[in-house]
Amino acid sequence: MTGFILETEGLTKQFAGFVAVKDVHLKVREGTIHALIGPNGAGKTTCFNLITKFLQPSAGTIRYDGKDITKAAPHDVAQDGLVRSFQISAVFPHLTALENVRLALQRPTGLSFRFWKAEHVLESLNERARDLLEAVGLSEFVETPAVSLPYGRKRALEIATTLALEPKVMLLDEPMAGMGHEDIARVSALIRKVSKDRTVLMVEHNLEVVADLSDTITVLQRGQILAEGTYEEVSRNEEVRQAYMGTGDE
Amino acid sequence: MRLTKLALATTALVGLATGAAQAEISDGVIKIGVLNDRSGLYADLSGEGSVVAARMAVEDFGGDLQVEILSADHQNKPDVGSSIARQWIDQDGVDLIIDVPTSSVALAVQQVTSDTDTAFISSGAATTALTNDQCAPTFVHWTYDTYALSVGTGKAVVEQGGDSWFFLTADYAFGHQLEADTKRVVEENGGQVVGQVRHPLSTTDFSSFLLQAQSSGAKVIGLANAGGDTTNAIKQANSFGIVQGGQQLAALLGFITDVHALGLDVAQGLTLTTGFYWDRTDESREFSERFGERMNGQMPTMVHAGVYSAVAHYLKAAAEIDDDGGKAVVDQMKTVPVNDFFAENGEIRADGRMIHDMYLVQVKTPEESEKPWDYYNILATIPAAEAFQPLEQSTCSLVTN
Amino acid sequence: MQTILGIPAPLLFGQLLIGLINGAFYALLSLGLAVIFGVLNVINFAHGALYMMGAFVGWFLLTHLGIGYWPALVLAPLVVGAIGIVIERTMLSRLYDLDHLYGLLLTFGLALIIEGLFINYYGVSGQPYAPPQALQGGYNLGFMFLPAYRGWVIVASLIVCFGTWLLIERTQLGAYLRAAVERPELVRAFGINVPLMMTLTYGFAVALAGFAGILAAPVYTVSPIMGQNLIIVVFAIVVIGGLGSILGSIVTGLGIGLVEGLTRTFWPEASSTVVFVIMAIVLILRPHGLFGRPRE
Amino acid sequence: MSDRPAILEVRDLHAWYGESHILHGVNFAVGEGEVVSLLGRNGAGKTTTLRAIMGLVGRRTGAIKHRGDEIVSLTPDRIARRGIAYCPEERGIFASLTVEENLMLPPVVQPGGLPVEEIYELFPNLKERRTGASGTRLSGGEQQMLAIGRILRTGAKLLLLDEPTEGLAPVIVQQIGASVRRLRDLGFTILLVEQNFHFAARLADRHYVIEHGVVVDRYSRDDINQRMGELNKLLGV
Amino acid sequence: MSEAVMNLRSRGGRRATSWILAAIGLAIIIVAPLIGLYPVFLMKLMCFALFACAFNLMLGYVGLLSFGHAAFFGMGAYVAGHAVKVWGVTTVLGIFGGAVVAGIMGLVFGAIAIRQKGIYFAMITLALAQMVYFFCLQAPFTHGEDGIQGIPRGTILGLVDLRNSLAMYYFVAAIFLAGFLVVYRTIHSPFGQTLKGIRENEARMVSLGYPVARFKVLAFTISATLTGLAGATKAIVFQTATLTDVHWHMSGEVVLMTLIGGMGTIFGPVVGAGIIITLQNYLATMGSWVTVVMGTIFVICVLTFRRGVVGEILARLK
Repeated sequence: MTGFILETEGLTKQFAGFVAVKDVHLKVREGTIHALIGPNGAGKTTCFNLITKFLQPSAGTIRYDGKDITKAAPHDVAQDGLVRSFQISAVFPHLTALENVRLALQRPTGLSFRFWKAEHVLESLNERARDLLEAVGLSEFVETPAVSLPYGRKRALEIATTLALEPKVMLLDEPMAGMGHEDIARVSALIRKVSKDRTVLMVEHNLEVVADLSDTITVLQRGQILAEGTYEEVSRNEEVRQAYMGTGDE
Repeated sequence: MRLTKLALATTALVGLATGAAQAEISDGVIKIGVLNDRSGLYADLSGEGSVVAARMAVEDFGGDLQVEILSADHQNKPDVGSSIARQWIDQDGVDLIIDVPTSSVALAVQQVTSDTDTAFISSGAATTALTNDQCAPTFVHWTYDTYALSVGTGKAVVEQGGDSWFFLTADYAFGHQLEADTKRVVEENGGQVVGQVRHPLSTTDFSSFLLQAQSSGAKVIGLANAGGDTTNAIKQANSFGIVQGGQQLAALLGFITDVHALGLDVAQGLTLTTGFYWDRTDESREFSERFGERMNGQMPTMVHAGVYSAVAHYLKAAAEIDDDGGKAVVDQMKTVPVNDFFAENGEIRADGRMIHDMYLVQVKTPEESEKPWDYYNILATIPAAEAFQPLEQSTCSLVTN
Repeated sequence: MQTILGIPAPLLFGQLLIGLINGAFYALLSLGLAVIFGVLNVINFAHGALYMMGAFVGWFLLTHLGIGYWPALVLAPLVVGAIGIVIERTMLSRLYDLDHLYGLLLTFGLALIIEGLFINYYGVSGQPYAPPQALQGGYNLGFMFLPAYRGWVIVASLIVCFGTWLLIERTQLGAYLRAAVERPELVRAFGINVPLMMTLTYGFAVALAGFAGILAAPVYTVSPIMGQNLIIVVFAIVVIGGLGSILGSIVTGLGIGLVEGLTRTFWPEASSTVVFVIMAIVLILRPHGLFGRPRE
Repeated sequence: MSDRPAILEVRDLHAWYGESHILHGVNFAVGEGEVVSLLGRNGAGKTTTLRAIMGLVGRRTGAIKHRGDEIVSLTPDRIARRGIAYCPEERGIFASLTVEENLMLPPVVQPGGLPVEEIYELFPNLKERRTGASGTRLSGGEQQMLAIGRILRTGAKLLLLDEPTEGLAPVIVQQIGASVRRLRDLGFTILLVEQNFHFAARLADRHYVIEHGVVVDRYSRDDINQRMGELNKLLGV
Repeated sequence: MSEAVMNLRSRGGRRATSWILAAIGLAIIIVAPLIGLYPVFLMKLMCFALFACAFNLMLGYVGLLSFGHAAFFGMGAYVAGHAVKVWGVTTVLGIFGGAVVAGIMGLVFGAIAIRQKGIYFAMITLALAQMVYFFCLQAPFTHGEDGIQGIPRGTILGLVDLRNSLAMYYFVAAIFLAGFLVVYRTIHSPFGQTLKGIRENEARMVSLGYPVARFKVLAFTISATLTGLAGATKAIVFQTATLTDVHWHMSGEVVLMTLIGGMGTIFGPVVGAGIIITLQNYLATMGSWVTVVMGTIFVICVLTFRRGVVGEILARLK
């Protein structure tokens, strides 16, 4: 039995006039795939932004890997191995796939502040970058600018970039959003593959994917946790069925 | 920057046919650059009027010299002024730079002209530094300076009982110098200075400065500024009821154009020191009327008159020695006294100061004024020897060595 | 003489009053800037130049057409507003889809053109413009002599600022404006001609600048550079107040005028710098300004 | 096609946001007094379709006929003036306006809009909150009611509703459903974008499924039950 | 703003073209004064070209428009002028000092303004620069309206007399080339790669663990230092340092140079500076019409010519 790598306690975020996330106690077990689901506007992305420190919580604490990161800066938690993706694909559009991945590889090298060094010192990272691209099936796109990749490939590139940082926890915000069946299958397989020795927390709408991949599911509604458990447990929950599938009326 | 090359054909080119024996004058032409403020707060007192005056001097000279006149706007910025001067000298072969109001610009130009052996005669600048620490063998200071102004106005006002002063000073070389000189005169004559405030060049709102002057309780508010700054300060002082409140304004440097701009209603009673008044003698009237014909009836300021006088004197000297080297011509100018409508028995001293009589004048009331531009009553003539800093006090290296 | 912290009381009160007068101009100008920024997302660098034009229109009306101050007080803003409308229609409106910085650059270029043209024709020394007959003279307030015209400046500017605030906060038209600031698209989808509204807003806001200009004409001399340095102070005020905040711009404008007055009494050398120092401090403590909402 | 005269007819509609081509030839029609829903997954182009009808996309081509007139080249305000009202996905409540100001904001474009009292009757919650400060202080459900309520005043007869149930509690969803049905009874024509398929299924007369920017299928109310499995797959539920 | 910038970037043959252009440029720099061009004009041009290149580092490569670069330019000039004239330090040291002080100011301004974006950043830098302007108006060492005048040109290590304008010219050329190379290297370095990442997708860079603000501040500091270098050199060339150098018109001028030349291109700012300085020189006879012409160019550039000369050429070549 492994411990919890990521925990939130009483996590709350208030925006002018309304509460987006309310008193959320989330526990993510190390080495699992944990999905966060719920209808649009339930606060999933806000949760993500809070955990990765892109937003400052109004109340509550966040613990990651035994440390309190409630007050940490977003780049610090990323350096500690808590790395996120974004809902809209987060590539560097006018850089090639290789350069995209290399930007992530470059960060831990400490080269990034060296404005007096020539660019080609980065070429030593190319091999590792190619490996990563291969791992996500992008070998043939190494020199392609990210902007001209098809949508699904962009998501794959994003995952390769994230993987380059060797994260302990990957937070994926709707990795399947806007994908066709074919892409979904590929990215699902990819997520399964990369989750081997790390933790994944993801927000996803596609319940099939969620059912297929996740060990634990947390259902959010209106900023609060509605239910938590395995897919079977959660899908049996009547409240969840109502909230998620909708009941119509009467 | 405005470099107006005047076509020579009709006016400035004199004696085309006789230009044969001018081996000593570089490229055969004497080029005079009129460098002054053509768009700013000193544009009225120098500006186009100085160009007109220089042109008249060239026409009147009539000798067998080829003369070309250039003009430019230095915008009262030292960097602009010095780079125009440099370019004129390096590229256009200018032999004489004339006028240059705004002391800071004149000092910058002085650096350039003394490095390049170019003659420089200032009519518009006021600071005495030009003939002291910063003096140069190529330089003549023609019309007035802060010393002369302070002797005239400072002394007269203290003698009338204005024995406590507060200065409103333009925050650059000229203002500082004028303030210091006047302070000395005031104190020598038994008055005291209770304070001063510095304002930036081209200030639009003097209200807070005037308020400080008012609360200082000084009897006299000395305006150590010039041109548009002076008229603005006087106008606003009027609206804040300062004179009605019992304080007296002393414009340390006032030009006839300032009085014209203010109108006699506001300006009446002001005491000024000037090097020239158009309505003083027949000669000055004759010049001024010719000047006025070309300037929509405007009468010349002392700067304009000085430019005419200086250019005429320069051309005479250059023709005499047939040379246009800066030091050579200035040396020649120093040997001959200046005698024209502007100066009687004027003399250019070793330090470059042209000394001549100055006049203490008072602005007429509207009732006293009988014709256009009839603005001054001459109260006293300050003899040349008293008006200017004695040569023995000069710190100019040309004198001390 | 009574003193406060070693400063004669009349001087202190006098400086504060003068500060308030300056603040009245700041408020009028920063209000216009805030409105333009709110609705068009443009930082109007030409605001200072248009303020100057307001003064010049007044001067021009007087010297060339013999039209006096009171009609000019209405005509000058109208003329400047019309010029603003032309600027918006022909140039600014073509930049809305681009980065907002282009609006700043365009209006910067316009400011150069306008100021350059006026300097060319009128020089920088300034033209005199006398206060109207009814407002000549002044009142002795005991601590200082207040020229009647300057008193009127405060009153007129407060009336216009308050009126604008009412218009924006309390009318249906104002509701359209406020809504358009938040979601211009949706407001347009409700059937409101938002581009027209933007044009009129720009026209109105620069008319405010024109009004400030004609109001300033008798106080300062009418000079092509009168708006040049003022505009940057007003920028700082808008940043301090919070970009786009109507009330913030008015209050901050008046407040900064007073602070400048105070500084002029106690540390005159710092009086032109103080507004920028305040801006830096505000930015460090409250990046979105005193009255602004945090931007997401 | 329904037997009723078409109030809105969309033919080969293409739409772009900047460089990205979102709609690739959408075809459908809405009859007078009908409730029609557009279904599809996230990013399929449902919202873009509504926005394209309102003229709120970067560029569009094709034909959009409203009561027989071509409106594809009109600006959004002209389109709205013809009596088409739009209720956006995030509800579009204005934070700087009070509840009442929000409600009164959209100008009346045609006679025959609902009087304010009737709107309050439809959404009683709003009446209680109308004097409250900012419109964004309302709960999600109240905001949705306000968003729908305010376009009823304008006299527009064709309502475009984008995901009115998004993020709302079941009980509120029921309330909204009842209101939409009332609106249909009052003679409004409604084009509805929904993710909550069950909600849409009970309200709409017909459904169109959009995928990758084209309409891929069409269901009548009666088809729904038989073809549920197929539909589930299409929607990826 | 960055859209146009990004379109200009292409790979491959660009590097070779750059080398050829660089060689031509170097040849022009060496020959120019020998074929009778006015050295003072050329020196002015190079000072402003360096200024524009430094400025472009922020606008073109970080995507932040600073409207306050005159503060660094002017302060570089004042510090160098004061050090050389009053303290009597050597010319090289004076110029170095000017650059360092400007760099430190850049660090401070950066720390205050860098978290803001777009217009906010522009306005704040403008206001901060205006604060510096007023400081320079008041501070005794700048001599207010008078400026620092008569700065001696001095010598290089006592060997080369810089009063000789040809010697001064090659000295300025060396500084310009050095500055230009620093800009070039910065852009094409791991740091430059990081800046590109930030410009393309800032949030993603944060999520990759980059302390984005620190990178921007460093870029701002480099830009300010080089700007100070340009200002200091200008002060030595013209032997004056005045308020013109810190006035916001100067900030506007450098924006215009970069815009007309092509922001986000290596040579754009140089070309832009060349165009503007030449234009100012030839239009000098037109008095204050110069301002009008500058403004008109500004408006035309913004409305129709946003890629600038070099940007336009590159786009055509593609």
